[in-house]
Amino acid sequence: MELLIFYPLAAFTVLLALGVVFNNSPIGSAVSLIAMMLGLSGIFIVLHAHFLAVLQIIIYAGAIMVLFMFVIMLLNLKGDDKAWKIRERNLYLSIMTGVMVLLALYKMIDKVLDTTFGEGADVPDTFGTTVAVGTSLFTEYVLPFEIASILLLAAMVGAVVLAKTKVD
Amino acid sequence: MEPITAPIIDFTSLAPVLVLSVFAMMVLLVDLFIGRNKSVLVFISLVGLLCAAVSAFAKGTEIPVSSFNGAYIVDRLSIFFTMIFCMSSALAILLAVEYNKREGIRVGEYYSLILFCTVGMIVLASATDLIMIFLGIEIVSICLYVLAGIRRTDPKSNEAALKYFLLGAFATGFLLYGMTLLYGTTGSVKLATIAQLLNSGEVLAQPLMLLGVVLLVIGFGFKVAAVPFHMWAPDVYQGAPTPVTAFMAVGPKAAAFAAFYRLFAEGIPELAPTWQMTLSIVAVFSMFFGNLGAIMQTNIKRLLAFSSVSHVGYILIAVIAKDTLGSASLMFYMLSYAFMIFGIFGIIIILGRKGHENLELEHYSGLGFKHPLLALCMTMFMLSLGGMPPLAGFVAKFYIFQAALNEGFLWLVIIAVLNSAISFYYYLKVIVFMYMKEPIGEFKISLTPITLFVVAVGIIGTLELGIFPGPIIFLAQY
Amino acid sequence: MVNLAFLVPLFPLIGSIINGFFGLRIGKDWVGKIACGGPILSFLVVVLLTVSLFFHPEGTPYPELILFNWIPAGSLQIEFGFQIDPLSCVMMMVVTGVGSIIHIFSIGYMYEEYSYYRYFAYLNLFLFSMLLLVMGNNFLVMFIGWEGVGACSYFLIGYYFNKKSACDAATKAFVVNRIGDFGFLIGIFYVFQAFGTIDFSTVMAAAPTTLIYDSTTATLLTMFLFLGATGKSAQIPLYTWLPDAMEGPTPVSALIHAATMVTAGVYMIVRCNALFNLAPLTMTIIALIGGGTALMAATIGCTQWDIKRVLAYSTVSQIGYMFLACGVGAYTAAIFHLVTHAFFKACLFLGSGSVIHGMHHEQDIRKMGGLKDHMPITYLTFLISTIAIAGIFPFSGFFSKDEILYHALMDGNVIYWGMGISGALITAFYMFRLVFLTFHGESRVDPHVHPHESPAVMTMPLIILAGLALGGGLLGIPIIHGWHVLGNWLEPVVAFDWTTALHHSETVLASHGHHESFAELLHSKQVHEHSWWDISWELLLMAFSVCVAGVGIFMAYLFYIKFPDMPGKLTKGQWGFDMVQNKYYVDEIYDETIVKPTVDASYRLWKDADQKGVDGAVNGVAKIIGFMSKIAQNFQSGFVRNYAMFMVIGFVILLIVI
Amino acid sequence: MVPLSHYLILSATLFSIGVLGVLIRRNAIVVFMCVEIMLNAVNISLIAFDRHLNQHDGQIFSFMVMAVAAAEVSVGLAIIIALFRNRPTVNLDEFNLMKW
Repeated sequence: MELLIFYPLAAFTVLLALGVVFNNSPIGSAVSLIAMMLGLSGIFIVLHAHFLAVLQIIIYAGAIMVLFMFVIMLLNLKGDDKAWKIRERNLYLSIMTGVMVLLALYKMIDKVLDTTFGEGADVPDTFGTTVAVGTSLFTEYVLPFEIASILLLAAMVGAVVLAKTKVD
Repeated sequence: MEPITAPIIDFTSLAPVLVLSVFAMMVLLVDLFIGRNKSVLVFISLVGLLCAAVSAFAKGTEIPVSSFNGAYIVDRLSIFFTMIFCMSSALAILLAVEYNKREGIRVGEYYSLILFCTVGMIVLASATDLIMIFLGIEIVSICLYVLAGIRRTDPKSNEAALKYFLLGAFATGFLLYGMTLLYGTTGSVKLATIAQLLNSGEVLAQPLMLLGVVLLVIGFGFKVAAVPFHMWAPDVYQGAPTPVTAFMAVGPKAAAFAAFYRLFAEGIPELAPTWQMTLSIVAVFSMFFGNLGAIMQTNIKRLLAFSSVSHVGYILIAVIAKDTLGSASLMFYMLSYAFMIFGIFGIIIILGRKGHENLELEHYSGLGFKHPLLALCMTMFMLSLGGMPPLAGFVAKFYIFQAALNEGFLWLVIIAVLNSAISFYYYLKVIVFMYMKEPIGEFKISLTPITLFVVAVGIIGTLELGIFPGPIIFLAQY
Repeated sequence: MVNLAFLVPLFPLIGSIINGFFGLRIGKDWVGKIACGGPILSFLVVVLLTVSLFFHPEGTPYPELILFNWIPAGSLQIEFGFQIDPLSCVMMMVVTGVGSIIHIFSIGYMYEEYSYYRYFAYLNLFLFSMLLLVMGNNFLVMFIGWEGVGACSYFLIGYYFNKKSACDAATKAFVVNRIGDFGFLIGIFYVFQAFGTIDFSTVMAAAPTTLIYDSTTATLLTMFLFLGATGKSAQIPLYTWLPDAMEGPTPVSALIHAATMVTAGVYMIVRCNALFNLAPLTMTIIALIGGGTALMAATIGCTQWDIKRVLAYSTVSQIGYMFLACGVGAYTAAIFHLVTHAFFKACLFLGSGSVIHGMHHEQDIRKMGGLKDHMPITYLTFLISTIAIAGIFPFSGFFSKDEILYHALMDGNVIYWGMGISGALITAFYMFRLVFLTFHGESRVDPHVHPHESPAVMTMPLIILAGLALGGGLLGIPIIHGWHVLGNWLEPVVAFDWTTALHHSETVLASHGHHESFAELLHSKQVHEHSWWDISWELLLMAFSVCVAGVGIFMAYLFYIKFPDMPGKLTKGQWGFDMVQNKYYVDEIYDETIVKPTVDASYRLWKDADQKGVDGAVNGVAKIIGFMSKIAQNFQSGFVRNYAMFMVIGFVILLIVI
Repeated sequence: MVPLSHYLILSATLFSIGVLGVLIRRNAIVVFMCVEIMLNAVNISLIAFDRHLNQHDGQIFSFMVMAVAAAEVSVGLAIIIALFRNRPTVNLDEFNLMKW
């Protein structure tokens, strides 16, 4: 049953990821990416990670991608990016790129298949719920949680410094 | 639903992080109420760094202390590195005072970003948990992206920030993937647990874990700028404002090395044959390509960038050596490297003027006759970088090589010594320019007291660590 | 008394600091006084130390002065300390004694030069480093000095910085030296790995029971150390920097390239004799390289026209002799020659400095001649030193060189001796060629130049050094037993316990299943010790080598006094009819069979092997590295995509490797 | 139930696609999006491992990854905006002031 949901979802995300890479217009890429995020959140649900699935939509698709869209609009980028197209001059480079990525992928999958994993544990109903993740977050992982706040603050300061209009 | 039991928070261990965060926010707030003169921010930042250093040092009597369920540790490594971070951040701030004034970078956030970055570095050096290491690296990186691009109107600075950012995010992907695989194959994010599990031999043969190790090498290799993940370094070093470059070459690199060491030597020592070999390859390439790259450079910042790549090669040997001596030599090397680099960048800043940074080697022609003392300092730093006894660089290298010999890596030592012989070729080039060429123009240098102070600190440190390294070595091995 | 040892390097260091920082303010006179004061005071302290060693109880370890614990790293505690033993005392005497004389000479020679104070600051710093090198009680302190002299010589050679050739020479000297230093440093690490310490006295005491005779470790370790020695001491294949280094001021050449730095390699080998004794293969290589260098540099010396270059090649050649001596295990002979060489070669260099000074910076001997009337003192001292280097009884060079030749034959074989004796012949020839061309014959001096004798501050050092060159042989009179002062003095340092060493090697090898017997070897070593001086052989060899030197001098006389145009014709290959008619028929055969090929060959050697081959190899390496650097540079394209690409390539490579 | 290896392969595939995108695209923003694909790919692995091991550590990790991604995006886009003000382009091949 899960497999039946998993395969279409996996195909969907892979296709959309390819769509991000091979789309001429930045907007198109961004939209593909949003859709891919949604697909991923579906996969998370298959994995019983409900809390993360929701976060995936809220943070990634909701916040991050909106920021992307916003900047693309702000900069008024046109779909003039033909960069990925193979050009005569860069033929060897393009071939090498392809070969390298495929090699890397092959090696990674090879390692996955070489590895024997035991039987997966049976998960309780509470797995992946907000309560379970939240409890863990506020007890065992309270320090990373707090440190992440410093990270966000620093990022905020940084973004303001770089993007504010007044040139000193 | 059960109520959550409040976690126990070890505030004394966290003190440096807390103190610095508070001071960083204070800098942000105060900046709102002052005008264009930012000296009060400098003062606050320095006080903050001092407090952080003191609070870390005060903890030194009862180490090692592990807290937060094994996510955070205060030990020899973390305290020593915290000292290096506080010192290098303070020096970076001091270097920036006059430089920023001269180049018109009136951004108060500069100081708070350096403090935030220091927080990240301390976290990185103290983290014993993959999540914490990841967060630490990200805090440091994000601050650096911004710092590299803080001269917003300078295209070079922009470009440096963009290159660093894109490649950094790319490398983060690899790092994260590596951590994930490590977590997945061992079932824990805590280094101590991972080490235990590996020790019991349950998960050793997992090919996926080796893939994870390689990915981690890439992620860390990028952060420390090791070949072939170093290519951002020359461009970013060149484009970033000089004090930031100095900072970048020392503090964050030291932090990355601290985490590098902790993750590999303390987390997965059982996998040593694999990662030692992988790192040996990276180290040899780093030394060699760093030196090769540096030989042809005419821009002093790029030259130093490549030279730092080759130094990364030497330092990686300390990680490879993995025992106590290895970590001690790592700390000692980073400390002496900090002194040298800040000294050199101090001189570089002194030689520049508004609008003319004078970064080409030919601008150094004849410095030996016009400003003999500055040239003498520069010569000392260069010789020290090359490993001339009895300067800090030599003792540091010697110490690392000794650690490697203890682990039986004679061949690595031979390659490293050969490379340090090659490296003299370009360090000498700087000296040749200073002493054996006619000046190309009049020297109009900005000899400012605070920058000079940094140079003095550098030279004193270089000499001290070279001639009387005993006490520091004792602290490092403590 | 040993506690005073720290003063020895301290005085020059203080001199250097004062001159370096305040030299401009205190005026030239004071600069000179301070600069000379340091070495002279050091010399006095060294004399005290040496005297105190006479009262050293036999059989106890020699005193060491530990200043502080330098690098306390793990199991290894490296102290910063000085070793006061007979060997280091001899070297300290030479360094401070000859050094002081050269400093005094410099006052006169450099008086007109720009930034006088800088020169003396470097010179004093050099002396400081050299003293560290000599006095260090472990390899690492020696290495500080080793690198220090390299750096100081760099600044001194490049002293005339506005001359491009001087800068190139300085850089070359430094870079070539670095290759040697690389070997030395690896050697140090090897010693550390084998012994667990790098303290001289401990390592040397432990050597017989740690290293196995003729084992790979012993051979490799000593080969690395020897590589270091070839760099510093300008031996094949790393000698090319020394002739170029003549771009520096002449007193610098005297100090660095005659008396002190270039002998560091010899000193190091003698200091580590216990290690080298256990590596017969390395010893053979050392002897061959030493002999080969002695011969080759001597032949090149025949073709040079620059007064200092002749002396430079002569230095390379003489140091070759010292290595030859080391290679056959005659360490005392090596040190003996080192000492006498310091005397006569310093005198020769300073003499050439005096000539150059008198000739207003003319260095080409073709533009000299007949100078003996203009500068009698310089001539006389130069002549004495030349006789000494040629090896004529009873000058100092005679004794030391003969001791080396004797040992080359007795402890080595005929080939070593043949190299040595032919080198001696050529040495006598080219040194007298130099004297004749410079001081004798008709004057070829530029009419605008008026040669004059140098002031007393320059001639006095010459006279002292000439006296030493004359009488230095007294240190080692071999015929009368017990009169080899230097031999007796150094005996405790070079003594080696063959019995223990070989027995230990046998035991260890046996425990590994290799049953090898060193009994025969041990017997030969023991027999050898008892027949140390075979007087009849010694006398025969002495007589022979004096004859050889005489022949060399006579040939030089024929060529450059009697028939001054002959060499020109010879080298041009114009075999004129009038020459056949010449009465000296024997000489012609001689010329045709030996001299002409030699001169031709040596010229070719210089042109091809030296300038293109060895020099080319050194430059070639630099070029290759430069070329590779260019390629490496091309990777740095500035495009983010390419950088990311290299990261992925690295990833894939690492994946394939594991 | 879906075997763990399926998730891992999906994750590796998405990761490679992200890498490919970084290597071939020239638009800085799109390159950045490809980096986001890489991070998301890793999240799949994290959660799949979690599910396999019945733990929550990986989900916390991936929570942190999201936080980091958000922070990176804000800074990264700010850099791009600052850059755009000086030179109105986001084509990476035009940012080539510093090389060799």
